[in-house]
Amino acid sequence: MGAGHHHHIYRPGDTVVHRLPPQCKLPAVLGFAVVVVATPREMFAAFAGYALILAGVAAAARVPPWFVLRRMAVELPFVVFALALPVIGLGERVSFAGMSLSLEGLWAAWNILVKATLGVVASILLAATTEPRMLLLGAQRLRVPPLLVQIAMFMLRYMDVILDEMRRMRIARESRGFTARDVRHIPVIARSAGALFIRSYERGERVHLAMLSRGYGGSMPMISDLSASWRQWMLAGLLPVLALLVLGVL
Amino acid sequence: MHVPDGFFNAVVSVSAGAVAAAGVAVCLRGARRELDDRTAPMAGLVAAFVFAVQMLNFPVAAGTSGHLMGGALAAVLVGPYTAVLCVAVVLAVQGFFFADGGLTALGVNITIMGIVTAVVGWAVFRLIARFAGGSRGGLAAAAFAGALVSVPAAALVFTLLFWIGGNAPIAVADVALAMGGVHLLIGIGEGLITALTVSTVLAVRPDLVFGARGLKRSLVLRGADGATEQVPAQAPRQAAPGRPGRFVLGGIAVTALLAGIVSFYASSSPDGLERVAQDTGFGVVATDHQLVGQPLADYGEAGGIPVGVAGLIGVAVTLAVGGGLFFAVRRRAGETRESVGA
Amino acid sequence: MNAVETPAGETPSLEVSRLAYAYPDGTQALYGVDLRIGRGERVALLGPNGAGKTTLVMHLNGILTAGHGTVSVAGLPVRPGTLKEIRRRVGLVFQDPDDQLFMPTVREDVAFGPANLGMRGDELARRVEDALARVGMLEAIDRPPHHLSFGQRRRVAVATVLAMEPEILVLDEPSSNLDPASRRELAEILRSLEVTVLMVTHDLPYAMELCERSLILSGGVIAADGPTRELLADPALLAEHRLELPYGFAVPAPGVPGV
Amino acid sequence: MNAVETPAGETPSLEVSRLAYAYPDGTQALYGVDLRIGRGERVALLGPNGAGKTTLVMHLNGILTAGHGTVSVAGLPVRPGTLKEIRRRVGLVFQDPDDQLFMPTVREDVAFGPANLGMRGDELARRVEDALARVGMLEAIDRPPHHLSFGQRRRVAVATVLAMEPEILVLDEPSSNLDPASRRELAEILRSLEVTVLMVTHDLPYAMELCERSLILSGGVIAADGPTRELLADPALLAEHRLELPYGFAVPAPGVPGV
Ligand SMILES: Nc1ncnc2c1ncn2[C@@H]1O[C@H](COP(=O)(O)OP(=O)(O)OP(=O)(O)O)[C@@H](O)[C@H]1O
Ligand SMILES: Nc1ncnc2c1ncn2[C@@H]1O[C@H](COP(=O)(O)OP(=O)(O)OP(=O)(O)O)[C@@H](O)[C@H]1O
Ligand SMILES: [Mg+2]
Ligand SMILES: [Mg+2]
Repeated sequence: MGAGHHHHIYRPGDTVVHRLPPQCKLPAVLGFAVVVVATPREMFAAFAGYALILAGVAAAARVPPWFVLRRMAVELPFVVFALALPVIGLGERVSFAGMSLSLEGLWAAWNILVKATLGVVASILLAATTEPRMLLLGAQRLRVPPLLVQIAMFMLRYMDVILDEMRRMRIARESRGFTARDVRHIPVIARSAGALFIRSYERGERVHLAMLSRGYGGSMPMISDLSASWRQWMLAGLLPVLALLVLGVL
Repeated sequence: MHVPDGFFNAVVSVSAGAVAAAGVAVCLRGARRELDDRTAPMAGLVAAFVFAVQMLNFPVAAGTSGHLMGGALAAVLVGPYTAVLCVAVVLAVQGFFFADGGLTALGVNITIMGIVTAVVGWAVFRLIARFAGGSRGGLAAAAFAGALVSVPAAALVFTLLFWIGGNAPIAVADVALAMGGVHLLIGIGEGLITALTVSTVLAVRPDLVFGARGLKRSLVLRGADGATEQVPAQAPRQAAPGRPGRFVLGGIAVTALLAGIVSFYASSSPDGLERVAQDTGFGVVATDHQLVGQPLADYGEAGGIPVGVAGLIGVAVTLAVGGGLFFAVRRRAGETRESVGA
Repeated sequence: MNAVETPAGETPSLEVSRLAYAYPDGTQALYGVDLRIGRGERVALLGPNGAGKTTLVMHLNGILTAGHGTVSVAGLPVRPGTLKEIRRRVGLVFQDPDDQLFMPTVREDVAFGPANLGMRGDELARRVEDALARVGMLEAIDRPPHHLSFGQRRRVAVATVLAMEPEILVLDEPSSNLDPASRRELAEILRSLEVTVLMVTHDLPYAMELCERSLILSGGVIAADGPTRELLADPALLAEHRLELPYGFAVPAPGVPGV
Repeated sequence: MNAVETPAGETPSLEVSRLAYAYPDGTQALYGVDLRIGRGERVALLGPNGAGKTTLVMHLNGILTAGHGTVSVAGLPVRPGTLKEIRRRVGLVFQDPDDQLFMPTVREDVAFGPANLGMRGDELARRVEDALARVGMLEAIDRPPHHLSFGQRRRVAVATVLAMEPEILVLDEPSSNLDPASRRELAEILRSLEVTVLMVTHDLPYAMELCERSLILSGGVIAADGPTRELLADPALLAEHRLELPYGFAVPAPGVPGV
């Protein structure tokens, strides 16, 4: 399990949002995303309402806006695409600032941008306030099939192992007089990348065997009590319920 | 090609969600035959590798990002069922932990990048491996071909879904061209990486390549007096390479399910039919301005129920069906695990 | 040459017969190993680099699966159905501590084993603190294990296994990278436990201090088995298996070695 | 207490002054280390687990960058511009062989260093085979290093550094996990080389056998510096730093230790 590197989005903290058990947060975020996606694109006010809800969550979790903004880079390809839509889109055209834009394209761009952005921000807030392994424990609690949880857990672990092995290999290379500067060095890197796969696997395999030999049976022992009180469920449920209210009222 | 929230209309998202849930449930069952306590970490590593491979992202004109997929590689290394699970896990983790790919589009993403690539990649791999023989070169070549074909196939399915319920007013032909073209190129890269990885692993840990299982060696025993004796190795607890036919059949069934659901919706929408008619003449579409896909508008009201509510009901149904499947499988899995006792 | 006989009728703690094993890449490491270790014995496993000691040890709790032959632990044969029980009984300290430690903090890592055995709450916390205190790493309890020095990691690795209180302890070069005082403390811990101990080591004086009986594994087979004192007093035997007493070492008078 | 004076005027091989370092997570490991090692000296670096030995050693070829203070090698200060030259001169054997070996085969791994120095063809092949023969690992030349036993990996790790023929050899516990014969052979190799050697070890007899001078690093500072024989004869000093002579060890008569 992740050797404890917090190189993911997680931002340690101790707020209401952080303390909510993961098994409550996961369905809440999922529910929120569903409501957002199901909202007709004409309902501008509803989207504003959703944004306000998320802003509230961010404030409660003390996640600063710049942090969220920076993590939103994953959305970039879609932003580019969405911006192109009015230009390349078909359908009725309007002219704006000397450009002929597709009306339908504008609508589509707005639709994709606003829903994707709200979805991304919700996921960022979830990931920023929940340690990856806690999310997995939450998923385990939610009765996601254990095999999937286990694969996800090993995957996170291996990402750490690979990073760690990469670091070791880089140090080893450098301490023997090697610095990667130009393309001529690519073959060297490629040769050692071949070894990296096996090496990471075998390291991970040995660790896994060590876990087995300490009684590991496919799921992490729940040392910390992960049970959620009904109040916590209510609190988490606030996110999709508020969103639904917004949708219903507007 | 991670699809964000809101890219496809609710109908496609929900249908693909159902397909993905069914596919994952089928694979959970199938994976029990492929996985033992040794290969679980292998599945994790493959998932990590797929994750890394998918980080090499570049935008594609047709609206999503293009990147390597890793589905075929996963199928060759850990078997097709487990491969689907690996990719599904990667996509879920990307969605939940890294905000990459929409949560409501998870079904679409798993269907395209998991089920399609693994089914196509594995089928092509087996086909060629049978002709090429079990040599290291033959397996690598088969892996290359499988990966090469799997990526454009995924692009094709993406285009199909887009045609049915994409939320963007672009001609399907343009999407097909852009996606197909770029992904053909990506496919070549994917093929090379897959072949290289498979042959590296074959060289040092042949036991780790699912597609090459069944090798056995003999052991030497040495007595106290120095006398030696050859004995056959006890069979390791491993699944046989399995019946690929079954997996492909399962894949085809899931695909048929997809086609069924999707065509049901498509045909229930008059617009969809019209589009079929129009799209058969590609050149016309580019200039045709009133036949713009307005998917959301089309579903703005379904039998008097606002789309939001309709969507919610659809999602609820999907979750119920998918959840039911998961539970059924979990129960079974639990039983067998106990009977094995490990 | 089986010098230390287990009393007839009593099931031995560890019993290995005709064990052969080849790694997946084809390297054969074990060529038919036979051994028997009685309950409560402390035995050293000696032998040159690459002899197959680690490979043998990995069979004792089913991490590697015999290619040929059988392994049994307290009468229970190692096979898929018994693995869980066997791993409860056999505690294995790996040669490389990095293979052993995987949780984000030392505390969680040491708690992992007992928690898998179903322990919770205060009892678990006490177990963890106890084990760490024994190896002198209590003050590192909240640090990440991969941020410790090599020797500190080794000590935590030992603690993870002590915390499980296994009835058979198998240690793969536990004293390497330990400072001399920790090395002695480890010896004291091992002596104070009433468990069967099999310890791989290259440190012959350490073996002599701690174990009455030794096995020499060489070229994948057991080459000698007898009282440590006798084996170490046979320079020809030692030399044949790349073993030798270190510079400045004089075999102490009998009767002294730690009992 | 600087017992072994380097001749005035000659630039020392290694010179460290007021070196302090804290790891990124905030743990401070070095608190102002001063040392000077003359050309051709063989010096042992002793100290308890967690004293900062590895941390210090990692500064000597610029893998870690001094938080405060300076390090210079043969008169050349360690800083970004001189790193390449420094790494040519200082060969570092890591405490964990897994940190050192990364190529797909042993041959490529050992060839890596000399190839970076511009060596090619037959000369390179000879260098590689030579180094491997010295550590007795020639027959493993075409195997993947991560499929070797721990001790075999350690020997290959030493070979990778020997193949570069550095003028200063820094070894972090090179003898751990080696079988006794390999341990002696390593000592012979080190004695046969005309280079400056700094060796971290927990094996006091080994230090005494190989190095006339020793440093004790404890709590991140140099606590003692003098002839090994004198330091090891001071039980109070040793005990203070968790060092002690092993069971059965008797300090041999002077004059004998390997010269
Ligand atoms: N993962 C592996 N794949 C292939 N061969 C291996 C592997 N691990 C070890 N070997 C080989 O098996 C043999 C026995 O290795 P093993 O690790 O058991 O030795 P060992 O007695 O523990 O040695 P050491 O004292 O160096 O730790 C060696 O020849 C080694 O090269
Ligand atoms: N990567 C790291 N991050 C944070 N702290 C570290 C790291 N590595 C070591 N330390 C800490 O720095 C101190 C010195 O560690 P170092 O590895 O230098 O000790 P050492 O003298 O080499 O010990 P050993 O004999 O056990 O190898 C220790 O307290 C250790 O816990
Ligand atoms: Mg070993
Ligand atoms: Mg160290």
